[in-house]
Amino acid sequence: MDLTPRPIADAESRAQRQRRRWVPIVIVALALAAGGVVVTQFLTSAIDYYCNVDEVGVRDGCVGQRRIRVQGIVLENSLQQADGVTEFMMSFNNKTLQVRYQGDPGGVFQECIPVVAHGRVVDGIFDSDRIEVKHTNQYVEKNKSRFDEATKETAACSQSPE
Amino acid sequence: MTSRMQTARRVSVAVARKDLRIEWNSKVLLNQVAPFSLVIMIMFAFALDNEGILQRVAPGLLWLATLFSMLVIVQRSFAVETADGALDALRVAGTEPVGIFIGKSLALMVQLFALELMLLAIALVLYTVEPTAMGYAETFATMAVATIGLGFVGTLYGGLGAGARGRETLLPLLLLPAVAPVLIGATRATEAAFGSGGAQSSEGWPWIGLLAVFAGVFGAVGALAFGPMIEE
Amino acid sequence: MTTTQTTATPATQKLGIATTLALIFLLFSGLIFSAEDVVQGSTVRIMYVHVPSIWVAYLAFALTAICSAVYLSNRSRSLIWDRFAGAAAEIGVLFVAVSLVTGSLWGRLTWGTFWVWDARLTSTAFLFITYVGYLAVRRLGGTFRQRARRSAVMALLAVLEIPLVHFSVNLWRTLHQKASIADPNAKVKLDGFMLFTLFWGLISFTMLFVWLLIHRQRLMALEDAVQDQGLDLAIQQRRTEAGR
Amino acid sequence: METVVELSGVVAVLSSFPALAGIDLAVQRGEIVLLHGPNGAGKTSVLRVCAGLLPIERGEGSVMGVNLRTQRESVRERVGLLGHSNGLYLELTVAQNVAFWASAVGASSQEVALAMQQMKIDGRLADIKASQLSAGQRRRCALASLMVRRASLWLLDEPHAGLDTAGQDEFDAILRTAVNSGATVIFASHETQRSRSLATRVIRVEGGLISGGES
Repeated sequence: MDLTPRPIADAESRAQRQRRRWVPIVIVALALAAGGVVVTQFLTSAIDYYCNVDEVGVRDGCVGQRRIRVQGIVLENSLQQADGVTEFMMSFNNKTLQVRYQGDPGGVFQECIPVVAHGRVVDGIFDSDRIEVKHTNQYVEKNKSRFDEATKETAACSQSPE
Repeated sequence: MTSRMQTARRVSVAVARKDLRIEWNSKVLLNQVAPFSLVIMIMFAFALDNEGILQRVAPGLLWLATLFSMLVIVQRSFAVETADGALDALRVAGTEPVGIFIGKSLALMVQLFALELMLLAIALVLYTVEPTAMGYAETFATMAVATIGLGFVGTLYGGLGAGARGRETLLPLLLLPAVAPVLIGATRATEAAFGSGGAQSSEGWPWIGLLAVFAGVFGAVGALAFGPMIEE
Repeated sequence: MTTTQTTATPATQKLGIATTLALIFLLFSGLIFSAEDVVQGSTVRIMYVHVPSIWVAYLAFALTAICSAVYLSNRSRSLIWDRFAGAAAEIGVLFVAVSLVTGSLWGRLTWGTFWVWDARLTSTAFLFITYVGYLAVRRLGGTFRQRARRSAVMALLAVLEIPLVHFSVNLWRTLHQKASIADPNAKVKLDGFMLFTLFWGLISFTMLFVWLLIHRQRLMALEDAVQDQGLDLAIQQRRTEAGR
Repeated sequence: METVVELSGVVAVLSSFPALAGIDLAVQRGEIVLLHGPNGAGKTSVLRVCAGLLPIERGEGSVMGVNLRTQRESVRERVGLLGHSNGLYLELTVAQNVAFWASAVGASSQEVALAMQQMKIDGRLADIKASQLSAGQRRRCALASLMVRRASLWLLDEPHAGLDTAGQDEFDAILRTAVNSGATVIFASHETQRSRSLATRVIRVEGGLISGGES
């Protein structure tokens, strides 16, 4: 058998080696850019945690009989609690939705605050089994607001939702 | 340049054929991994059998079972390389590491896809899932794209841990965080395909796009990094 | 020699004292001087630990990536970059954990639940497990250079998650609120002394991070040096086997 | 004369143990160099450094003009290494093993047939799984896989281990053919009687250093 050392493929030039290193890096960069587009443009409705009240029955992923999460502000003077059932009106963008919830919502649940309710729309009423309070990114000192307690009562509900 | 690429292609074909031939000769996938994943699927059914929960979470269980089985396949894929010093011999054969990476990835993808088909059949029977024709198309698309990504990641991380002490315990810790995006994306896409929990089939395609991106990123990163990763 | 018994130098001792004082002041400022929030009450005080913690984690992981890139691009492949990368990642994982724990306590009190799977919390959990995996890669064994090369590649990939985590609240609707001060086109949404306390927290936690980082890096350098000194000794011993 | 291997002051470390403690070695083209010495002397590490597998911690080294410090990966396509382990896939048959290593290095099927014939693993043995072979048969299979590489530098660790006398004779003849065709051989061995007659130079390795040589 012929055992002459097998000739070696020509060594690459430096430029070729450099170029070969760049190809995968460019692919990674392109793929990441594509990923950014997919995630921000096409997946928003899938990744969004909730539908707003005005989108129920309208937006993709907020329609039908399926379980959804709805965000809105608890309307002033709409809160009624009796026999472990909490009922209130939730509003967003001039649309309102009636919510019925079994049990006592936790956290800092109160009127004039944005909340996220989990559940289904049954006969026009949102039947919820879980409520989370959505805190805004506003922080207001209590001591300071004590001076204008009167204005707070009326102003709090008008605080701009996100 | 072309000769390098030809070498890489030749090596990748040789390695992929070799790995599949080893599987064909030893039937580990058929005799050990497939029964293992079948048992996982049945155990899920035992644990979650009430009021349609199983139907709703079927896509997630399908992909969890795939990932667990994949750990076994990857482990095995590199155990045959290190058992008799073959990985050293491969490195010293001057074979382009890219070729080894692609070859082993391809073999892993073929095995994974076969396994996923079996798991899908089990899910249809045990979890009473009934996709539409469109749903089937979406399911197969999800499987194809997710499998490519899993093949690349599995090979990259399998190679990383190939020589290490205690790799049996380390591999899950390395690999599972890395494949978390596949679990999320593939599960969502399959939910859309199965219509689980009222999901619409149109909601699945963006997730398949995300899976494709994942496959692209790890294919390129693996091509770049696999060589240095298996070096001493 | 005293220098071999401690990783401190006069400079880091001063930094350590300054950090301690800053943290003590943060304690008073956060727990006593600052006011309660109208809605949250005292719960708001968790913010003074929660936000600085995740800030330190971002900083640490960014530093890990930068050091890894320098390590890979530098021809000399100096291991000091690898040690800084590793030290920063360890501290970063610790502070993500602090941020997750404080965050879920706050969530329980404010939202009414410890955890939800919205985009911010999911991506943060993902960030956490990725860097736990990074630390696992560093413990794979092998030579220093192997460790450095493997972990550097991973660090460069993992750092891409940080913008995803940070901007998740702007990209998607999340239960988690948006940034109150780091939002460029919005006015600051914190009342005066709260804002001051938060800033103070950011500063003192950053000092803590730098102090920890320097010490951890020096400790790692000492460990490596022990091994290196051992190598010289071992080579001598090895040569005596040959009768020289 | 063309220098194929040149090591000067090379230190190589196996997880903090200095297997090579500053070794100097120069091998010319056409030589058959025997490395011998006690167990754990560093013979295997010399071979692995020359193959570009083990990185150099200190010192300088080159193989066929390729710097082992900066581009040890490019050395590999010119060398053939036969280690302690055979590098076989135990679930593949003999023929499949040799064919795989041949296709990995781009050898023809004709070469595969010739190599298997020369190592006497054709015929009945060809379709047996490697896991069912005896130690000597596995060695033959590994040697056949090595032959199809047609390397410039052959690095062999105990090549005769497990082979019967006939097999050892056959292999020695193959090595001589390779050297006559322009290859160079470095091999480590304990079986000094046979090895000395094969080698053109004998080097003693001890404590990670060259401790004596004769030509």
